[in-house]
Amino acid sequence: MLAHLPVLQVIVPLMASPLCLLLTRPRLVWLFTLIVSGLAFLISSLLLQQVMASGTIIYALGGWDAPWGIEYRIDQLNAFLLLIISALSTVVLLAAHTSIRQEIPADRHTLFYILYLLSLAGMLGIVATGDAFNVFVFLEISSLSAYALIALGKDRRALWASYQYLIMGTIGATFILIGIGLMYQMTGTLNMDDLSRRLPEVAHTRTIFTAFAFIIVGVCLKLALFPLHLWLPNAYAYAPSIVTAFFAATATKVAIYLLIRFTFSVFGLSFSFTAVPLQILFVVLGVAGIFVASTAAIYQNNVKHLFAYSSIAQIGYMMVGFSISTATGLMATLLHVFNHALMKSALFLALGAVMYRIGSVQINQFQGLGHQMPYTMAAIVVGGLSLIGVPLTVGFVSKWYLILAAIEKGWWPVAVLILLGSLLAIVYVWRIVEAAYFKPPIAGRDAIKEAPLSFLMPIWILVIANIYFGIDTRLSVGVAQAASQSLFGVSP
Amino acid sequence: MKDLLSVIMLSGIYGLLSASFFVAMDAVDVAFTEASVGAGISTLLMLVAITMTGRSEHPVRHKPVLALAVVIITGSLLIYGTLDMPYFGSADAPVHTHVAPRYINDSMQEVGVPNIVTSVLASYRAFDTFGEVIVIFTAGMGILALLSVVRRPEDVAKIDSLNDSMHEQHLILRVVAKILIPFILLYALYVQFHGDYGPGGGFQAGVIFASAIFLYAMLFGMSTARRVINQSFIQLIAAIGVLLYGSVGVVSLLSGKNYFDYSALSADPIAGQHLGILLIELGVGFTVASVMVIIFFNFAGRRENSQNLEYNNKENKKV
Amino acid sequence: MLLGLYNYWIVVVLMMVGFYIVIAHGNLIKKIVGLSIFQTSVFIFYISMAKVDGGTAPILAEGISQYSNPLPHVLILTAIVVGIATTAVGLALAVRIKEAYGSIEEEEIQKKDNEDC
Amino acid sequence: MDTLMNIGSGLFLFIGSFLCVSGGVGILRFPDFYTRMHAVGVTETLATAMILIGLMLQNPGGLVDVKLTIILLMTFFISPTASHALAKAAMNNGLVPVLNKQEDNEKVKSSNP
Repeated sequence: MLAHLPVLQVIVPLMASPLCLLLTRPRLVWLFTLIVSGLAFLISSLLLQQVMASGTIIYALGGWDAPWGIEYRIDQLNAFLLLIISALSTVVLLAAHTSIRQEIPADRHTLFYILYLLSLAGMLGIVATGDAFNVFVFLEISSLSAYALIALGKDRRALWASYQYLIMGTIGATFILIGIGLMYQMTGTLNMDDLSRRLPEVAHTRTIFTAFAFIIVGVCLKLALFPLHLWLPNAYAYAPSIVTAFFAATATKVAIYLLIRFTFSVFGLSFSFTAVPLQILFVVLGVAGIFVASTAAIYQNNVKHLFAYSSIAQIGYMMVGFSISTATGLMATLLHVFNHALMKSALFLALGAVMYRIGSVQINQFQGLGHQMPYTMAAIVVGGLSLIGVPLTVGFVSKWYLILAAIEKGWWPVAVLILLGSLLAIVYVWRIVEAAYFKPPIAGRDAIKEAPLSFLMPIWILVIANIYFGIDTRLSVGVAQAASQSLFGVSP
Repeated sequence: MKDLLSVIMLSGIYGLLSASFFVAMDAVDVAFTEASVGAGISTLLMLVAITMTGRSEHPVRHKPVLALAVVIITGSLLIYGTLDMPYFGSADAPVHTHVAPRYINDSMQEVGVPNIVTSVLASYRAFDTFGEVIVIFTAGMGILALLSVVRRPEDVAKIDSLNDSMHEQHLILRVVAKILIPFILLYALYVQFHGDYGPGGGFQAGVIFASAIFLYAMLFGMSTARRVINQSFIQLIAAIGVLLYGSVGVVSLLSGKNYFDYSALSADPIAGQHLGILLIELGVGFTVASVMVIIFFNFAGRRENSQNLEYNNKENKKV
Repeated sequence: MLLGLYNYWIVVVLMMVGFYIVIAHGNLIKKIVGLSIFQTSVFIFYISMAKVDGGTAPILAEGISQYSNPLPHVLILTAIVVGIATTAVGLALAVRIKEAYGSIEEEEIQKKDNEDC
Repeated sequence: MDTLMNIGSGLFLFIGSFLCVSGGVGILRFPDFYTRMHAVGVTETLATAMILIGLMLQNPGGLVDVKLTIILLMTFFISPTASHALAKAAMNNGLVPVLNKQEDNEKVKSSNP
């Protein structure tokens, strides 16, 4: 069975989702979903182990070889992403049963888990596949389920947010489809590996340039890169808490993966960064994103909004690392993908716990919570510190490598700007801390208890992971380094 | 155009025209699908939607200069991109020389199905098609999550009486529909099983099958249709379609071949391919038909519900 | 000389018409109509690249040697399904928005949202 | 024989297209919804039949003929029914035909609450 791991990774959640319909009780469905997600996690860790030991795994679906059939191609980069997605999905699910009981009407619970599994499977499928068109299909699976999941939010604004996301997401996907079509037209193949071999012959044509532009714009729409981010804050803020925690940890990461895959593996480094002024463009957009979004975060009153803007800022950091386009820069990006997933899911889960107890995440409602919900608030503080990049947390590690990469490249101003951006993070994290610890509790709300264990457990798993990977960086740095070096090794 | 009804009818005509264009471009399977989807299902869904949302559009006040600029930039980029394309119809374009020749030349020996589109769809790129089924399934579940309503028995009775008064008059339509529906269902089955040899396949068949049910539901009232077709049963069928498709792959996994390698299904690889394609097309047909029915029923159910609410409100005001 | 590309130019124009409707109009249903026009035009683009002069539909028959390329057809079959799925979900959202906000005009919804905050 | 077939087929096709055109003229020239519907509904059914027969004569004695016959039967059923449904829907929604005299108009209104 070990040889079939790549396909099982995607198939297990995919096949499990219709099975959920056959189970009747929501609790059973939750357990089943949890087991499936845990299984996916197990598979992805086995895969990572295999890949680190023996290199790229290729799996031909249907037994047809690559350019004719669809293949799964797992290298260090995919395996790393697969691990992040499935691990966080599992941890987030631990809290799902408690959280959605309050936020979603009872007759929608089964549907919630079905859509969750589909979304998970879609993301895993995007990451695992080595076929450009297959990416589009799985992109749509994950996005369609995402639209429905976001619309399950209690507030009516969730519907509007979801609609906006649908329009933007579909435009993005259609752009990607146009890009893939143009590439196909010039090369006659859809397989990524085959594409990377056949593209250099036609790289000078205007068609390929257009294809590249369309794919990049499409992916950036999904990624919520700075000027194209407008759909993200509302979608995150009004979705059910579990959904927010899950998407914040995974959805944009998948888009980052696609960006890296297309620019580095498919088009090749020499094309991506010489034919087009991508480097300058992305570094400017990244830095602008950091500042604009962090500033916007400072002025938010809804804490979910606040962290959503902070996510956009973090995407800015990833883009900066990406645009440095050295092995260290890419490694910093990958590390930040991993670390940001850890801290944002912890933070949003903690917000979910707050939502569960007091039914609101407005910042003025946080007054005095530091004493009433000590463990949850402590988790928010650790997560916030990690966002700022304080030593001994994961946030420090990735920013350290990012600055290192910038200096290596000689981009001093960028390094300074990254540090300044972190200062802004201090401001918005401080607002929450101030409200929670230094203001008296709201009168008449003495009965607020600590969040239930089903929340605290996953939150603290993530918080401890935040600290652990901030101290012991062997695993994350090792894998990220291997992945980025292999990308630079493969494409000279 | 400010009247959404005409907007939708025009977009349906656009779908039909593009279907005819596809026929001219030799893509008969695609044309078939586009005709049933672009001109049929999506127009129908949009029409149902505007009965609930109102059919007039407010005039736009601001001038869409920015939008126009974006569109012009994108469009000129695309035109710029076309300049280096191989000419339309030229046989030596990379598209026709690299991957496709194997499908055209060898698929008869390797898969044994005359319709190359079917063999590529269901065997070479079976996983894409699986993804497609999942997309449809996701849409069905999404619609359920968004629109499904829980009905109280007294509401049902009220809706029934409302329906009956509305549907009294359709005598001629009902008679004709009664004659037509069996033929439509029969045709759907023909398309389903003839997909190996001519244009058609599970998706088109599913859509046609579902449209027969729509016709029935529209003429005989939703509540009658709901009595004939049980909702949870139809969801079960959707799930079973996906599972049928997926388990074909699992069978080949268990017998040691790669996922979706149909040659594992039978001793003779060609027979295995045939069996595999038959089964997965069946899975596609199941899921598509039932999801289409789910989508339509939930839209219509939502509509009844809102009508019912309005009706109740009026009654309350009178009292 | 450039006439060999006219087909693609028409497709581009169609795409941009759809794209313009999506981004410039405020009515939610109309946006979805635009989206489906945009997608259908992309389908036309794919299908036109599959055409070979003198070829026939890719269904094997005796006495024919030139076939059009079947691969784009397969891709577009999948893409059509994806398109209808998106349309259905989008319409469902529009219906829900109408129920919740009482309007399907972007500006009015935006206004009501601002009042909520 | 072949020529005869060709001529016959051409004749039928011609009649069919003529009817189509006359239906089109009707849409443009007639004053209101119902008369326009009448123009199209009547001519179109016959026109389709003519064109289909013309096509059948092009290729006698094949599987195609059977398929065309089925299509023919279907259009005979569907096309009048569709016209009927359209007219009925218009009537239900209170669309009043344009009539010669004013009283007639009122009569229709009062009989159609």
